[in-house]
Amino acid sequence: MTDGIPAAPGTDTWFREGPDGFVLLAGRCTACGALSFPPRPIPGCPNPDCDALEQSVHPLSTTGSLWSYTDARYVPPPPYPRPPDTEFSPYALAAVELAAEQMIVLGQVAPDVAVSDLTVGMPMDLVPGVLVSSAGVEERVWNWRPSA
Amino acid sequence: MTDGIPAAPGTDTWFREGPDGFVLLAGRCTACGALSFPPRPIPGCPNPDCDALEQSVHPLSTTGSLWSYTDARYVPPPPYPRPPDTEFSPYALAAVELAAEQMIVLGQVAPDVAVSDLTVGMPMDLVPGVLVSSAGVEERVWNWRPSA
Amino acid sequence: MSRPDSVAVLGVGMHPWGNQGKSFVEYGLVAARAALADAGVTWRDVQLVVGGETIRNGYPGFVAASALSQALGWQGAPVASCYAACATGAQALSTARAHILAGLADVVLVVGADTTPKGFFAPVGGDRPDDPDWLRFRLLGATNPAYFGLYARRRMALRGSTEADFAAVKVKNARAGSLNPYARFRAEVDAETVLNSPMVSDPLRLLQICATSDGAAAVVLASEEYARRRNRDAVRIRAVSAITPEYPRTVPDFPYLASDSMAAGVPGTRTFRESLAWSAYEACGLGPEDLDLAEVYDLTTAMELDWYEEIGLCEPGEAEKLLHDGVTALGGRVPVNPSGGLSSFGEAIPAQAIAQVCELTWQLRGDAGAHQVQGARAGVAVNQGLFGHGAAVVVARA
Amino acid sequence: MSRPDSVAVLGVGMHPWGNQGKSFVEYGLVAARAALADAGVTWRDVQLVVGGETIRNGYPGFVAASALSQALGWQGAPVASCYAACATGAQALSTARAHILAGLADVVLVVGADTTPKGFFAPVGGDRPDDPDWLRFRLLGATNPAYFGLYARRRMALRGSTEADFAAVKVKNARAGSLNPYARFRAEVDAETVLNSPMVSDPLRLLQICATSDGAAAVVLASEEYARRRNRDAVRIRAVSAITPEYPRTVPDFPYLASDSMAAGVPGTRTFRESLAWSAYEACGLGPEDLDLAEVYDLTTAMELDWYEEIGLCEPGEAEKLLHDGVTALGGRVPVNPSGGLSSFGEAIPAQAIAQVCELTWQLRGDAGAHQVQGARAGVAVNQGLFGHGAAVVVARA
Ligand SMILES: [Zn+2]
Ligand SMILES: [Zn+2]
Repeated sequence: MTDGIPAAPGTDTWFREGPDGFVLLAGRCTACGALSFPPRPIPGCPNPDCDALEQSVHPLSTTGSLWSYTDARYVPPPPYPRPPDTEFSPYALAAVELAAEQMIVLGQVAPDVAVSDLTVGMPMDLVPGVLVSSAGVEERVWNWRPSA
Repeated sequence: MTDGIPAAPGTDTWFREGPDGFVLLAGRCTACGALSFPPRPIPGCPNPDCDALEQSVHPLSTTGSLWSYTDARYVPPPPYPRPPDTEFSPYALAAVELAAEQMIVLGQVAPDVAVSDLTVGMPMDLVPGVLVSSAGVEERVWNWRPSA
Repeated sequence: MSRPDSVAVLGVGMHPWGNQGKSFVEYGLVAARAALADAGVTWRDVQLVVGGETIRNGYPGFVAASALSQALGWQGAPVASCYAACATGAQALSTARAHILAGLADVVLVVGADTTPKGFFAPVGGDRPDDPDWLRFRLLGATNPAYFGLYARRRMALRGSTEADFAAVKVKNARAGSLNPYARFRAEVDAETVLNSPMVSDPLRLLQICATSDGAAAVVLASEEYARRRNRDAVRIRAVSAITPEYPRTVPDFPYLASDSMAAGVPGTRTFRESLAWSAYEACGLGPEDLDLAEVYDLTTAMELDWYEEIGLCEPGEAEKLLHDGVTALGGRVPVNPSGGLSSFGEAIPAQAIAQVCELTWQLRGDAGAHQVQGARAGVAVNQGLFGHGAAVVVARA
Repeated sequence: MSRPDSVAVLGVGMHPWGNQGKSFVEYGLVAARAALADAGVTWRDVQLVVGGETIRNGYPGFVAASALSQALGWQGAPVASCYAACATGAQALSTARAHILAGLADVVLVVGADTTPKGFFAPVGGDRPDDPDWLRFRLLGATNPAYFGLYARRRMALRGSTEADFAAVKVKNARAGSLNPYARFRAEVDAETVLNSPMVSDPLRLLQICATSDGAAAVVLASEEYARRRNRDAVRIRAVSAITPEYPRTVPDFPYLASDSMAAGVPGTRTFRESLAWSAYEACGLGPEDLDLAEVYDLTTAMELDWYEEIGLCEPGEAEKLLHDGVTALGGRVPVNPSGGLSSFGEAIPAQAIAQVCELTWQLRGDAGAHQVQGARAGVAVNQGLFGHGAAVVVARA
């Protein structure tokens, strides 16, 4: 990551931040084009009619429309990180439908956006987000945010 | 326990130390007499032909013959207790056949007895034993020891 | 009415739901003994024990069928322990049915029992970045209610449902549950109480979401011939469908973080949950118009409304009307969750789908007491769990 | 030779054993794809997926059949995940067979895959004083090798066996394993090396005890009719016995702390492990005299000798003679563990019993390469696990 925040555990291959901005990376079957997000950690294709084992990296659309949303009013159980010396603040979760990929991707909503700011169907943008681990260390994740 | 060592976790109903010495306590079905060691924590009988739910406390024979034995040369994994600041010492395990009950009961062998002191068929006595928890606290268990 | 793919429900039994501080084995034994007594058979008559596993009760939970068999007294019968998330109980019934239809066993005991800690379900311990169930908690804090909130909000946007509609489901199910001695929550609840309960995952409040619970249920299944000989062939399992989704999945099912892309594949005409019930209907030649009642997994009140449409009780978008017209209440044309549902029981994972079949059996025999559906002759039970599990079971009078 | 209770082995496949740092799903996929290719069917042809569970790999391990189905691409086929300790793979085969015999599926994929930490197996986390598996570790530190040590020492006392006898089993199995490309340990071992390896649980040294391992195996089973149509009906599963013990158990099986008392009940004439093989023989009308080879769970070298007697290859007390006469070695009259056995593979719990059937299938088809048993027509695979599990599978040419 350009700002030096390491990817959250398990997400090393899930996104990149480059000259063209922050993008989620799907796996794409080199034979049939089927997409996987998160990218498959094992060889193969999610399409049951495809025997291919190879995948290439496929950046996903960074905008979509809000398929649905909810929030977390109570602190989720571990392994959700509980940073030291902080109060839990409710946060929203979004399921965003990417038009080109015809695919719905979940993510936390940027922390300054409340659930009351959201409406199904509204345009949403992908933005980098930060999670703070239980050890107090910042970790890079992806967030959704209503388009400006 | 008369010497104040509390029973090891889970063994509260497994033995007693009284005027007649230290004994293991089986559960005994009040209808068919079937024995269970450890005593069943739930109502019922181990005999598939018996519907009874009640059990009484049945002291087991405190002597038997050595059905087989082995030892532990490497430290067992948790939850076996690992007392602080102590080296692991190998210890023997015995399977002792109780004549009256026609039943084989496992237990650690008293710590001063080595595996080389044991022979299948030899008479064995039940004696109180001590386990030291990972927190360094003594816990009462049962041991087997070759009869004097 | 004997059919080559039917098996008879010889007996059923339950332990009342709710945390009573016992082990899952003890809950299961009570249910098993009740089912054996109800079936009029002894433990020695059982030729196979199928146990729904519980994953939060140590090794005995992984080998539930063995733990129960030992507790009842080893008698040599084969055991089969199985797990399928919230569909575990239906999976157990499916395995039992297969053995009977194969002629490998005439009498099978099926048991599911669980103890459940309070609060959100959490993943098993350890760092598991290749486990979707770990990732959803670690990265998103996406609990089960969060996924349910997404589905509920989606329904509101698509169908115009309101919080009050959802609350009316709770009111209905609490009323039914108040009449069921096996239910954990037996107090009636009014809509205001539901709408004033704390918000958990918008738009779902505490009383719109099913609790977790201890509980146990057992069923004795038998071959048609054995049941006829014993004069216990009144109620039959006519179909069990425990299929998986078809690629591409169009909805982000839990615990996954995305749906499948439809760019490279055309989804089927039915959603996964629709296909559960419809494949069962097709297998037995019955349809939603033949149903007198249904037990559906109301993990939330909103989800109960989804099921009305998915199992074919009404067209998409008409669930709220069906509810408000009283069609799905006790006394209505096709009561849904006359047991009180998960809403009144809380969820005891491996037991719940078996409990649904217990309820259908009591109803079809006319033994449901205060919550009896008059003259019921056929019903369906449906459930869905994480990792692509789900099932439908059609139960009917002979 | 078609029989009403036979199913055909359409194809088999394995992933080589040994820790290669992959997930259990990846190991399982490799085995599954190999078995499908060997069977000449596609993933879409599969009508049921049975997965042996692994309890040390998070939620995907509990729903192994689902995890594998998703990885191969959801295609709608029902899944069944099952667990039976060391007998898990045989349980999975048994469930698959029941569905085929019931007419519920023509083609079933059975997969077992595992990753295993080094060292002793340990119980799952938490304080669990009602879990016998927790108690045996907490109170006695009684690991699996400790129980095996008890059984080995008992055999020495009863039969006069020596450490050198046990070592000869290891020498034999290492020789066979050295010829098997799927085995983890492929070096020959001499008796001196075995007898100089570190003592773990007297009288068992490190090289007398099977290691734990990563591994995967898969089998495609099919109905007789389907297999005949495809010309793939050469090898049949003739019987699967997965019974439980009969009360009273006369031996302190692990993980229990005592045997049952015989004061209130008369034990059967056969021990539990004897009854596993003999009930399978009786079901299919074959006997030990019909066997050309056997795969037995050699959790220890001493236990392999026990099995010789228990599956009827010789009278009680004659196992050592059978061994030293070369009868059970490659080239002998009835080779035991021609695959190399657990001794050469290490144990990958849900995979191992399936791997035994892969080996039998290759042998019966004449495809076993350097470790081929010439002209083999029938074999048995046996296993035993904790909590009263165990199984025998009889495989034969048509
Ligand atoms: Zn592809
Ligand atoms: Zn009794």
